[in-house]
Amino acid sequence: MLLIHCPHCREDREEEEYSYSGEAHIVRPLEPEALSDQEWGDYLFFRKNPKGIHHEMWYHAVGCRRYFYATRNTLSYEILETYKVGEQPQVSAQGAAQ
Amino acid sequence: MAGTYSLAACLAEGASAGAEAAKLAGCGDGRIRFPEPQVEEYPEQPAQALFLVPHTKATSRAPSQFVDMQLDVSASGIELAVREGFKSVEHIKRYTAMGFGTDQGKLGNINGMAILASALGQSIEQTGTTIFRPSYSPTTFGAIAGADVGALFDPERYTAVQRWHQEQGAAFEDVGQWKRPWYFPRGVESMQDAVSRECLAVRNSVGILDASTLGKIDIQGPDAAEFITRMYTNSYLKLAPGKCRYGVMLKEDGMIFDDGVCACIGDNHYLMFTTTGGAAGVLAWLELWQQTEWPDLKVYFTSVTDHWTTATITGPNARKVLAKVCADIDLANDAFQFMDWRDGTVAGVAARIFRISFTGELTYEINVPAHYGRHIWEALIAAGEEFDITPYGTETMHVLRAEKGFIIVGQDTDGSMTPADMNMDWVVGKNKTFSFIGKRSLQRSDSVRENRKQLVGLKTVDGTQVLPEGAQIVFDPEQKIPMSMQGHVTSSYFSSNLGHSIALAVVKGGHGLLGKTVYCPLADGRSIAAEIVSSVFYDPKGERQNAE
Amino acid sequence: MKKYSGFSLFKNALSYHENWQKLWRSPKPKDYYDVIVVGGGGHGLATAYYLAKVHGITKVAVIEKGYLGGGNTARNTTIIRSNYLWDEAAQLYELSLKLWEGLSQELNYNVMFSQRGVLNLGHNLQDMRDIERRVNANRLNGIDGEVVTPERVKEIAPLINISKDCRYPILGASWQPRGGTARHDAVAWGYARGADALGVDLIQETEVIGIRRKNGSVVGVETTQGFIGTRKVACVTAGNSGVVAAMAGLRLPVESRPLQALVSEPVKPCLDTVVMSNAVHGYISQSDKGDLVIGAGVDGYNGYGQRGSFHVIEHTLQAICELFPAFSRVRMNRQWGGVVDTCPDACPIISKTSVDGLYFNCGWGTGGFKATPGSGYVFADTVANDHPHPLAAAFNVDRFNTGALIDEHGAAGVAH
Amino acid sequence: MPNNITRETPLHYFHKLSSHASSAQSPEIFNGQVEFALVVKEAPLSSFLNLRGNGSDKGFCSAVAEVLGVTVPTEPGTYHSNKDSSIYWLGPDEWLLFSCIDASNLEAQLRKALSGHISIVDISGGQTLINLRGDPCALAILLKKSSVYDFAAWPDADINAGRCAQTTFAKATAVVTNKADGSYDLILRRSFADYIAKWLLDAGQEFGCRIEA
Repeated sequence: MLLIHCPHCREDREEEEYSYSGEAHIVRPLEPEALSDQEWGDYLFFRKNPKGIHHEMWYHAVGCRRYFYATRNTLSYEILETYKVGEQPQVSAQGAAQ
Repeated sequence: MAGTYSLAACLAEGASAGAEAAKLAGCGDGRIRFPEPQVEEYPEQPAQALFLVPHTKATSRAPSQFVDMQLDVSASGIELAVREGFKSVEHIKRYTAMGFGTDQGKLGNINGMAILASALGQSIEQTGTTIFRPSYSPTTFGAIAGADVGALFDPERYTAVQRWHQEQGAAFEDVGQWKRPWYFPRGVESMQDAVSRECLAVRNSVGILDASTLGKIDIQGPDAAEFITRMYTNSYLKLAPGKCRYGVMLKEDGMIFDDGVCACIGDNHYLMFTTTGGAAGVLAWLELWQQTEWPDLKVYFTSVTDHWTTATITGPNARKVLAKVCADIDLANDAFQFMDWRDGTVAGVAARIFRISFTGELTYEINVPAHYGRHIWEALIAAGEEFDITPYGTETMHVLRAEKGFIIVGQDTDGSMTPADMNMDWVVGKNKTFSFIGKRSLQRSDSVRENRKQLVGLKTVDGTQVLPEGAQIVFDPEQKIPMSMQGHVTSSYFSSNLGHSIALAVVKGGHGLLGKTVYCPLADGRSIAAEIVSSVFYDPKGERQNAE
Repeated sequence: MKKYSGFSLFKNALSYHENWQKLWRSPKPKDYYDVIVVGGGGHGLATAYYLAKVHGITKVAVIEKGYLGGGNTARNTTIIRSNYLWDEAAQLYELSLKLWEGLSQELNYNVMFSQRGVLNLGHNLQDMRDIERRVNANRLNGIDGEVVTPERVKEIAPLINISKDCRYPILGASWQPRGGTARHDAVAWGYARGADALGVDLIQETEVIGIRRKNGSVVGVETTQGFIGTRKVACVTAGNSGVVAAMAGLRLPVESRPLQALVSEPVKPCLDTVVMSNAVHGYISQSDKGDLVIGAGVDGYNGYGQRGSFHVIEHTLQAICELFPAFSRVRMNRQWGGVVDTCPDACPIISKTSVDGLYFNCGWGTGGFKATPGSGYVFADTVANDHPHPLAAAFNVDRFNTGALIDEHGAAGVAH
Repeated sequence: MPNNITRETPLHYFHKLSSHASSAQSPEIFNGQVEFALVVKEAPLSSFLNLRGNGSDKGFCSAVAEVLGVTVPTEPGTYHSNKDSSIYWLGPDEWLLFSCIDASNLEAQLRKALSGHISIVDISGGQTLINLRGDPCALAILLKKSSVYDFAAWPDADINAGRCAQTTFAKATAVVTNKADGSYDLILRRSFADYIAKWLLDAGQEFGCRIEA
């Protein structure tokens, strides 16, 4: 069971209040029609899925209904930070490795 | 081995523990007030671990030496596993079943692993342990399940009219967490009889449906129209206040995931209807795109599903019923047209009325705040009495919409259907400047492939036969197994209005196969023949919903 | 390899079981192999076995970072069935089921395959439409199956609750009599023993840490025991596929998540079939030891921890108590998780990749165990011929770019 | 408005029921003889509005305060109230207004007072507020059974302010708030009200729980 800090509610809340929404910082192509099937398919389905540091989206579905980002270690499940949409992570895979 | 072993040390430890306890109880100061007893000390070796009592014979030949008492794992079994080449402690566990009992190895595993280490000629540390798993002590399923069983297993969601439906003896259908009236049997009526009666009532006079479970999302903000237009396949930029439009929503993979009507309430203000099951998902979907992709678009979403009770009155007499309880809206066909909505007063309650239709008949969907739900419902029943207004459930709704060829997302679609597959190209805005969600995927090679499964109607050659929903469709009923399946029946009913059965199906290249005879091979060996026809069985020009 | 038989058992008993052979060797890695299979689980071992047996390619190594069959092979709930909806999936799983039916003989190793049948319950009208659709498709594909009533469900599994007053009453089920269970460890060990006997090197406790490429082609793998040369690397690393793909600079359309399972204490035989319910999330059978083996849901988020969220277990046990009220007094003995990688369409990837000589077999999600023989069979063929086996062709990774998904999620949602 | 219009609160059909029966599945009407440590009382029909806007805009906050006589809580998880109205923080730009002022009247006043990118939605029909009171220990246990949220960590509420959290409640959701008198208010969605009532009667059975009219 995870305790996730909601950057909007500014509280640690139980995992059950949230829903996971996949990898963060994937930007929708501005001109989808300009992309090949290959490029569009990569955007739609292909993911980093790392074992280790992962930047991901969470939705505080039962709380403030805000999406936010988390940097989480997918092996240890440690949540290293949560941050708001529009902000950049302070922890990266390279940074955490050092 | 931890612990205190010598007699003198045990006595000293006991004495000081007693003195400490006395101090905590308020007696004494923790000092020992009597001399320690003198005992003879013998020199002792450190305790030695004895994991397996040696026997004069080899373990394999000695009497069985049990290690795991619950599962009769013996020392010779562990040695046999090693002999057969297993080395990992996990393999030994799985080969011998050591530690699988309810003690989870708490009694025997340490001995077993030590015997294994010795058989492998390595240390206990090198051998390692198996992974211990919860629960520490076996715990009953019931204790873990807790109170969330029986009626509390999952919430039953009710509309404000639920008690009325129950009092009328409705049969209910589970739709998501909602309980929805399925049909309203009278007396000893069978389901088919009840549904036939309800269907005929709607087409010939008027019926009433509790449509409160449909998802409803209030949308406000200067960029609301732009945002909605990005989410639906068609455009809402020019939708005027007082008007409604039907829309289809795709996932980014181009497949239909929800549909419904969206109404323009006022400047920068819209009300979006979703399917019953899709309500929460659509709201999260809208929030996802607004919050994470386009935070620059100024628009807010609020769920109002629970706020409104929606009573749908539909049928040629719908206007007459409404006129009896609503005086402040001009109900004339020109003044309040199909796909319009109006604010007014119904049976004394401020109401919002949508003239939209899922039956193909003249229809008014009357929305009031839900605490007036039962009031408005009973008022409409009373007003409709002279027209024998007939409450109907989801089954009749399904039959009536199928007669019109209207799809149900999740029944006629399965997450692999595009609007074009559903013969709904008309709902896709080809000239929209923004590449709406899912648009690019509609041009992928598989989306434009010929021979995709497409929505068609099926009319059985013998009109009394109703195809089973889920029946597979083949061209050649004599073909040997494996047969070439061309599609399947998604919806199928007996239409009392038409006097024959009707079905919707998806068939490979179906749009080009009108008139072709296909077959549904059934489990009992029969094959039912049916003709591919238009998916609109009734009132193909859509005149009835515009009725004067 | 000595053949196992009643006679050999008798003979060995006379010598106090002191003369049994090792199941497989523990060789040192050679410098070069024709094929290196990364991952020594059921699928990897089956791949190696069929490479040697069917294609005569015996200079093969299986490299396993832990012990053989120690990943998802050891952690699943051992359900076997082939009643899949789409032709492509149905044919693949049916090939697998046919191989299961002869597997103990083929391997001369008892994999304890038990055709006790599989029930998939339906709890609402759309469930029943989907069941009807799937069973009809199965039947016309030559796969056994029928739609059964609640009363028939009760005959098959007498402890089940078919009361109409439940929150989600059972409206019917699909029934595949040829489905069942097998002993997961025995499957891995049987394939391992078979592959070893044909000359395959099984290299345990050795981790692949890099895939060396030259001019876009594979030339070998870096391991914790050093470099090993090869022209063909076949990756069968369920759960870790994304990590292994990243070694070759690839991304896959998979997400790795823990899938949880649990077993009860052993009880007397009381359930001689497999009962699955997607709608209320519970999968249950009884093992030969008497434990109730229960599959739970997949966690809602990516993770490589072999544990999972406890509320998923709570939810599953609520469902089990609803379906089998008598089991509420049975005690949970152990709970664990395995990491599954899932594709967006809930179907696997059995595919060549953009790197020459690199093949992937992954994305089995929650359904990999039942596919073990078939998966190994078609993957071995794909690797041997550098061309997809006809039954593997549809499971190409390119489908995520063309859009030709095989959506086994079936009907996605409940509407109206 | 004609006086033959009937209005039903979401818990209408549960008023006067209690956990005194053998199970919550068959609650019975309570009488005066039995002690109940827990009491559930549904507030009379009131107005609920969902308000969206920029909380860091002073003009926005002062305009709302002007209309309701209650300042807008901008601290996460808090509410402010006076005797007629309450404002609950739901999110960084979202509040729930609870008031005895007529909803359409209140909406009109707010629309007049506010400008810019805002949203006001009448959700009165879809909500109900229930008060949970009783033995503090029983109350604490009931809440622990019902939610993953740790309400015990909250400081005591003042008469005009306290904490609120939108969180899980049994298998539904609720906005839970603490009150100066030690009781708790729960704001529920109408369609889940029957389920929550059954849940409360079941979860409160060990202490005795009744639903007041």
